[in-house]
Amino acid sequence: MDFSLTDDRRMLADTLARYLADQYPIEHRNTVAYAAPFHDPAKWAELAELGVIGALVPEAKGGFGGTGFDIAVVFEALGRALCPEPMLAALMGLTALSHTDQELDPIIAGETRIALATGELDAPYSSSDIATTATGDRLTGRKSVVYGGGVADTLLVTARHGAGIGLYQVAASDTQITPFGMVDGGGAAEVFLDNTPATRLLADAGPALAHAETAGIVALCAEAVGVMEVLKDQTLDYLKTRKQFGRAIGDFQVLQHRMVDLTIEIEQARSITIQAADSLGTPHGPRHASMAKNLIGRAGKLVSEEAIQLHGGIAMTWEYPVSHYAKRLIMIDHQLGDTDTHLERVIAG
Amino acid sequence: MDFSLTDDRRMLADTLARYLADQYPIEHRNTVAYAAPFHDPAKWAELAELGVIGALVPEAKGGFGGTGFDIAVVFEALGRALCPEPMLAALMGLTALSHTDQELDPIIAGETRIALATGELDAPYSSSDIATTATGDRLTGRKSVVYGGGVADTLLVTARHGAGIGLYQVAASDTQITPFGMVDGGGAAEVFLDNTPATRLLADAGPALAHAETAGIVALCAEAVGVMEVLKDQTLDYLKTRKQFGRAIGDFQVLQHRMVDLTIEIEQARSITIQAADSLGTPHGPRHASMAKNLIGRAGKLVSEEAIQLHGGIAMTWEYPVSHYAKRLIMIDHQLGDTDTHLERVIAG
Amino acid sequence: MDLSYSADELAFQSEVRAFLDAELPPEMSAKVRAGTDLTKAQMENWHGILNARGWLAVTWPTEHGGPGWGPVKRHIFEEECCRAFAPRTVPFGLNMLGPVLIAFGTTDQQAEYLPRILDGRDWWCQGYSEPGAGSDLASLKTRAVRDGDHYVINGQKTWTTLGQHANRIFCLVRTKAEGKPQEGISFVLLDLDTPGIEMRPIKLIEGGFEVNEVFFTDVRVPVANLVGTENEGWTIAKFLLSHERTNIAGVGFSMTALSEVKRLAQQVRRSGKPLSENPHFAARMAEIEIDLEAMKITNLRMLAQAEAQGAPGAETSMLKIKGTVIRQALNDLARRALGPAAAPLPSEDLEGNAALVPPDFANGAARYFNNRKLSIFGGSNEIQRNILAKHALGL
Amino acid sequence: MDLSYSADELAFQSEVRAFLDAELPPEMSAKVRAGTDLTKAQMENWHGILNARGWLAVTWPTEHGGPGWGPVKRHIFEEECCRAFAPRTVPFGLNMLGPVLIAFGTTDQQAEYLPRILDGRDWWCQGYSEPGAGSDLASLKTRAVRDGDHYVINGQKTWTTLGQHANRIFCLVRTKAEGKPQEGISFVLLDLDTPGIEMRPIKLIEGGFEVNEVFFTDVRVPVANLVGTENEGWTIAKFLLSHERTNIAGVGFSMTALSEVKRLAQQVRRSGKPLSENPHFAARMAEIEIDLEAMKITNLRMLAQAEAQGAPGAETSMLKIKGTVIRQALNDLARRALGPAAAPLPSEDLEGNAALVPPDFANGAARYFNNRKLSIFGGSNEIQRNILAKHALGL
Repeated sequence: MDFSLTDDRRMLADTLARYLADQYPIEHRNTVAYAAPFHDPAKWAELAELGVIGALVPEAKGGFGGTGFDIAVVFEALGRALCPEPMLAALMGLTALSHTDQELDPIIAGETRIALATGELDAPYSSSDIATTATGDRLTGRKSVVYGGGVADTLLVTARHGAGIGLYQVAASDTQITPFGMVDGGGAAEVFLDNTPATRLLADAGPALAHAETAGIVALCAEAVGVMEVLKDQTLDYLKTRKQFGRAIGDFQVLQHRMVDLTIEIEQARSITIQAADSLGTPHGPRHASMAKNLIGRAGKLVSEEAIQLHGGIAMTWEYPVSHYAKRLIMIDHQLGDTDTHLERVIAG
Repeated sequence: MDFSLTDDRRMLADTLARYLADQYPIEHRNTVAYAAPFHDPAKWAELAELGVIGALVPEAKGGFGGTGFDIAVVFEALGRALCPEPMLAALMGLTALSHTDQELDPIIAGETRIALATGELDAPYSSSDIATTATGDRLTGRKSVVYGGGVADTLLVTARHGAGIGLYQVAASDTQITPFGMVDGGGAAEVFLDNTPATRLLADAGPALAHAETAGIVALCAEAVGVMEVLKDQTLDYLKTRKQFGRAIGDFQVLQHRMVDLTIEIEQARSITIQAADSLGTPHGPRHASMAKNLIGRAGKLVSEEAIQLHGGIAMTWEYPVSHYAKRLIMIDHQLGDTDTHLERVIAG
Repeated sequence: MDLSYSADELAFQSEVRAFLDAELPPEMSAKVRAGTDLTKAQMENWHGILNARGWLAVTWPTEHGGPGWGPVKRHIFEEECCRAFAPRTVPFGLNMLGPVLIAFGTTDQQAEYLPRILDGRDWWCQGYSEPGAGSDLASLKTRAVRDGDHYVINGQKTWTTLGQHANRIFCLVRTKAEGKPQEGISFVLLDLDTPGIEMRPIKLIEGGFEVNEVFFTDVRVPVANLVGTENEGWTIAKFLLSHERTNIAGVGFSMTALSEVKRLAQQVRRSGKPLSENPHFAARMAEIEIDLEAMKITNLRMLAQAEAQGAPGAETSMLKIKGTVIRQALNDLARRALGPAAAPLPSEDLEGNAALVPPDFANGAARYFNNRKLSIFGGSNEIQRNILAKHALGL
Repeated sequence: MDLSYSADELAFQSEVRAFLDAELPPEMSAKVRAGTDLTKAQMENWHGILNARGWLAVTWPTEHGGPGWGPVKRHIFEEECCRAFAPRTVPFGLNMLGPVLIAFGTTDQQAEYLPRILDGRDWWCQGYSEPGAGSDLASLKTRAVRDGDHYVINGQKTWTTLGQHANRIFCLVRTKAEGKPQEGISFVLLDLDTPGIEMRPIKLIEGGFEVNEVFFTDVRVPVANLVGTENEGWTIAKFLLSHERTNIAGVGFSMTALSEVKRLAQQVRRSGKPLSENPHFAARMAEIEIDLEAMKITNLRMLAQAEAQGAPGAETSMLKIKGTVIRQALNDLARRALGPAAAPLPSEDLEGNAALVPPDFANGAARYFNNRKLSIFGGSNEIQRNILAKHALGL
């Protein structure tokens, strides 16, 4: 048993954290996260240059990482900085594409951007329950809340064909895309397919999608842990400095105990994320990912709501960073399956 | 809207409370509640004399009460005294019998005792899911955890016949009964029917059983409210008198807030019990009873566990009354449908 | 014990329903239902409609233009307004300053200000909290120094709700620095046009604007604008905080929020079935429904007590705590039900065929985040627990 | 990062399993599984079996007869013992007094007492808590007054677990009345046969007997029985409390409790289906399973940290809190699963064909009630939160 990071990963984590602290302070983040294109294209290129995208891809596919712990290290750092760049779209797209013989280098280099379009209005969390259909090389249907879909060059789309569900590649320029910003910052899009030309990459999208989804869940959980650590630090700092009734509010035992309970849940969240990262790519991967996403959903709600409540009114303001961290933490539960969805998967075994 | 008790009910409540305080102190209660016959037959006769059983029966059937509020008043007082007498068996038996033309006076007078035997090992909370069968006037099957079954003269038994589920009367002397005490005091029994002679009272037991069950739930909820009030008072008193670290432990803000949360849930429990009592006998009766039993289950667990925790070790001892109140409150969730059972009924509408 | 409304109360309920059917503009109720902000003109319009009927200042005695209702009728009125998705009335003049002037104001002050609240000439806002004095209101620092027949005010207020629409503000200010923090506070009325007052909007977590900061720099206000006695404003502050507690349980809001979330859960589909049939979602919803059902009775019990005994006691803190817990839980449920469709910021691009959810529910996430305020403002739930521990439990 | 056990650790795990397969008497594991009390002879027998293998005093260094394991091996051993339903060893000599004597005792004391703990000649019990000094241990009142080469002890101890089986007791006593409460406490060893000691059993909530009160009336104990320095017993008390924290998370207990509750839920039938298929019950069970899964990793992380840094820190309080919450939740789940069948007191009349549940589960309610102690003893969860707030969060 060894719970320390390898030197390579430690270096990646430090480099990324320094870069984000310097180049992506919260004021800049809030400027780009809530206005089209809902991220900063220049920063995206720099992140690629730093090797952040490559860290998500195994060596055999042109990257230099790709394990669960590589993904976790990157996304925890992104979470700490509340970075709205479409890295989840890149991770999931690259992971799905790694099951094909497509060239990944331009994506790793930040030159082209992809997004994985699987969810639909009535099937947001299920990849098998979709209505989009393929007729030959043409797709018709609607993909909903496609993360990073507003800025992608290429969309990876799931659609039903005669024998099952396939994975298709669609040029963004060939389809109707309605991009939008999200309440917690960053962008997504509605994708309307109407007899849209497409290239089939995989006849059976199942294994590629399952892999991409599991990797995505590990990423979101690690991001959530990063967000929670910041919320904890900020709240703790506030408890120590804010005075009411003549003393620091952190002197009040009720707030102390609630802060302790929140801290314990963050440790639990980190633990279950470590386990999910460890088993990515093994048969336990999906089950451990579902366990993690469920616990993160519960812990995230607790930490977000308590961080606001322990701060009081100040955390309700746009100007105070806690509000944005709290929003992001809650909205992670709306991505790739919520608390209940994953509880059901754990129950199902 | 009027939330005060009628004079008659106030008088009944006061009389009963005084009687129990004088004649059923906790030491006596603990002596009789945990040793066969798991109640005090002499006190049973006195309660009947006081009119307590009659208060559970409408005038038309020979009593002088029988509304939801009559039942609630009696059982809240029984709960406050932690009285182990088989009053629930009497209430449910009388309510079921009120759907027949059987004579109720001997039961009201305390001369004969009845118990309603519906639950089975694999169907403890469902009256329709039973396996006991009637062949002509003979019953075969097993009825499990029959409250008051160890001291009843007559058992009211549900059993399947050709066309449905009927209600049968069985003499205790004709059947094999294994009485036992319960962890929270009071007695119940396993009833083994093996071609046992019986008299059919109702071909369709449904309405009588539903009525008896709803009345029983109102009674248990009111009993739980009584138990909770005592736990609250005892805990509050302990917080004010017990000293640790040089001050009353009630000075600690954490314990104050937890005591407040517990108090709020007790008020909610009282409110939902009032509603269930109010709608007993109306079409809303069963739904409101299920709402009440669910909330009582949740509040009861909170109050029981917090009462113990706020006391610390002393509440873990047999000698200190809180332990017995805490046990009773938890075990109420094991009678007539638990928290989840009733949640499902509320969901089903 | 009788839980039903009396014949008189039922008749009143019908009267309120008929009034709302006839008078509530549908475009307003649609906005309320969707959780979007009404314009200032719409709010003024609704006040005008209520005032025409004599139902605007529900807490005022009849001699000042109130309807003369007791707690139960007020409760029925609020319940029906919620059910019909009527806008909330703006409370600062009606439920806060009005009762203060009636209790503490001079006859002149009453004659000058009360009619202007009713007919909408004045829109009041509240200058209570300060950046350093939130829950600990008594530590406020905004100073008013006597200069002839004026006070000169310097300082800052915050969380001033709808101040952007107001023309007047009532403030707690410090008129004496010595003694206990509660001593030396006074209650004054200001015209927002007075030189030296600056109002700055505060953008909230979800991006909306409903509260403001107010800065006072050498603001001169006539001593005649003092309400009550100098240095004894704390009495008024406490009076006002207890009056703020009308409808503190928010049962009506929760009832409509519950029926809305049920409607949403029937429309949202997961795995080919309505979300309402998912046992886990259904369990969450049913538990809240049960808690709310109990809360309705708890609220009625305390109303009956208030009707019998007059002023509400510390027990109303229970209504605040449990009431906000329930409302927030319902907002949480609606947010969850939306799934990824909760994510978009409101945008015209996502209307019509491009909409992800019916327009009534498009603000689900924003409403959830905005309503985190419920357990913070008006005395945080922690403060309420302190109050209950001390005054109801004797701890 | 590597979460798996090393080859060495895996080999050790196999060794432990083989040992338990061969040596653990089935009648003992059946009793542990059912939650019924072992006899004194059975507990002594199990100690003997472990001692023969050199695996009894797992926390002691090899020179005193310990196996020389680090935290990870100890964890593996505990996990396997729980999985096999092995009895817990009696901790008072092994995990409490032993480490104290090794750290603070004289060579003579070590030579006299340690072997007697190993070979079972001594059964120690603990004299720490007093009726007025539970969580606030430093306020203890039992007095020891020097009289020549003896102390004379008067006072009362309580919560003395398994004192009914013990022949010796270690006590914290007050040897100086002045100064801070923590000063003037001493740690002494007593033979329970000494005149003036009376042990009275305390009946617990569920009806069982495992703790006792101990009364001391003019009890004379030689000064040679003092451990460490007079008036500096608080140092030993703190040392002991931190040593008590071995396996504080109780992960092994929770894992077997979870597998047992799963087994129960498959056997219990409701509406014609196993309870395990009820979505609400399944949801409760799955949430706890997930929390436990995370706890396993949290525990391993802290073990790894302890292995690297030596002494465990305040963070172990997290393991106590969350570990007991999980264990109690599992007991709660088992109790719920039993339904009305949880009601009977254990009775011979209800065995065999008359049994309501398989014998392994007959103590479901009793175990739930008894284990409410988990969040109270060994420093209540409230005390643990105080410790964490101060030492881990700096509040």
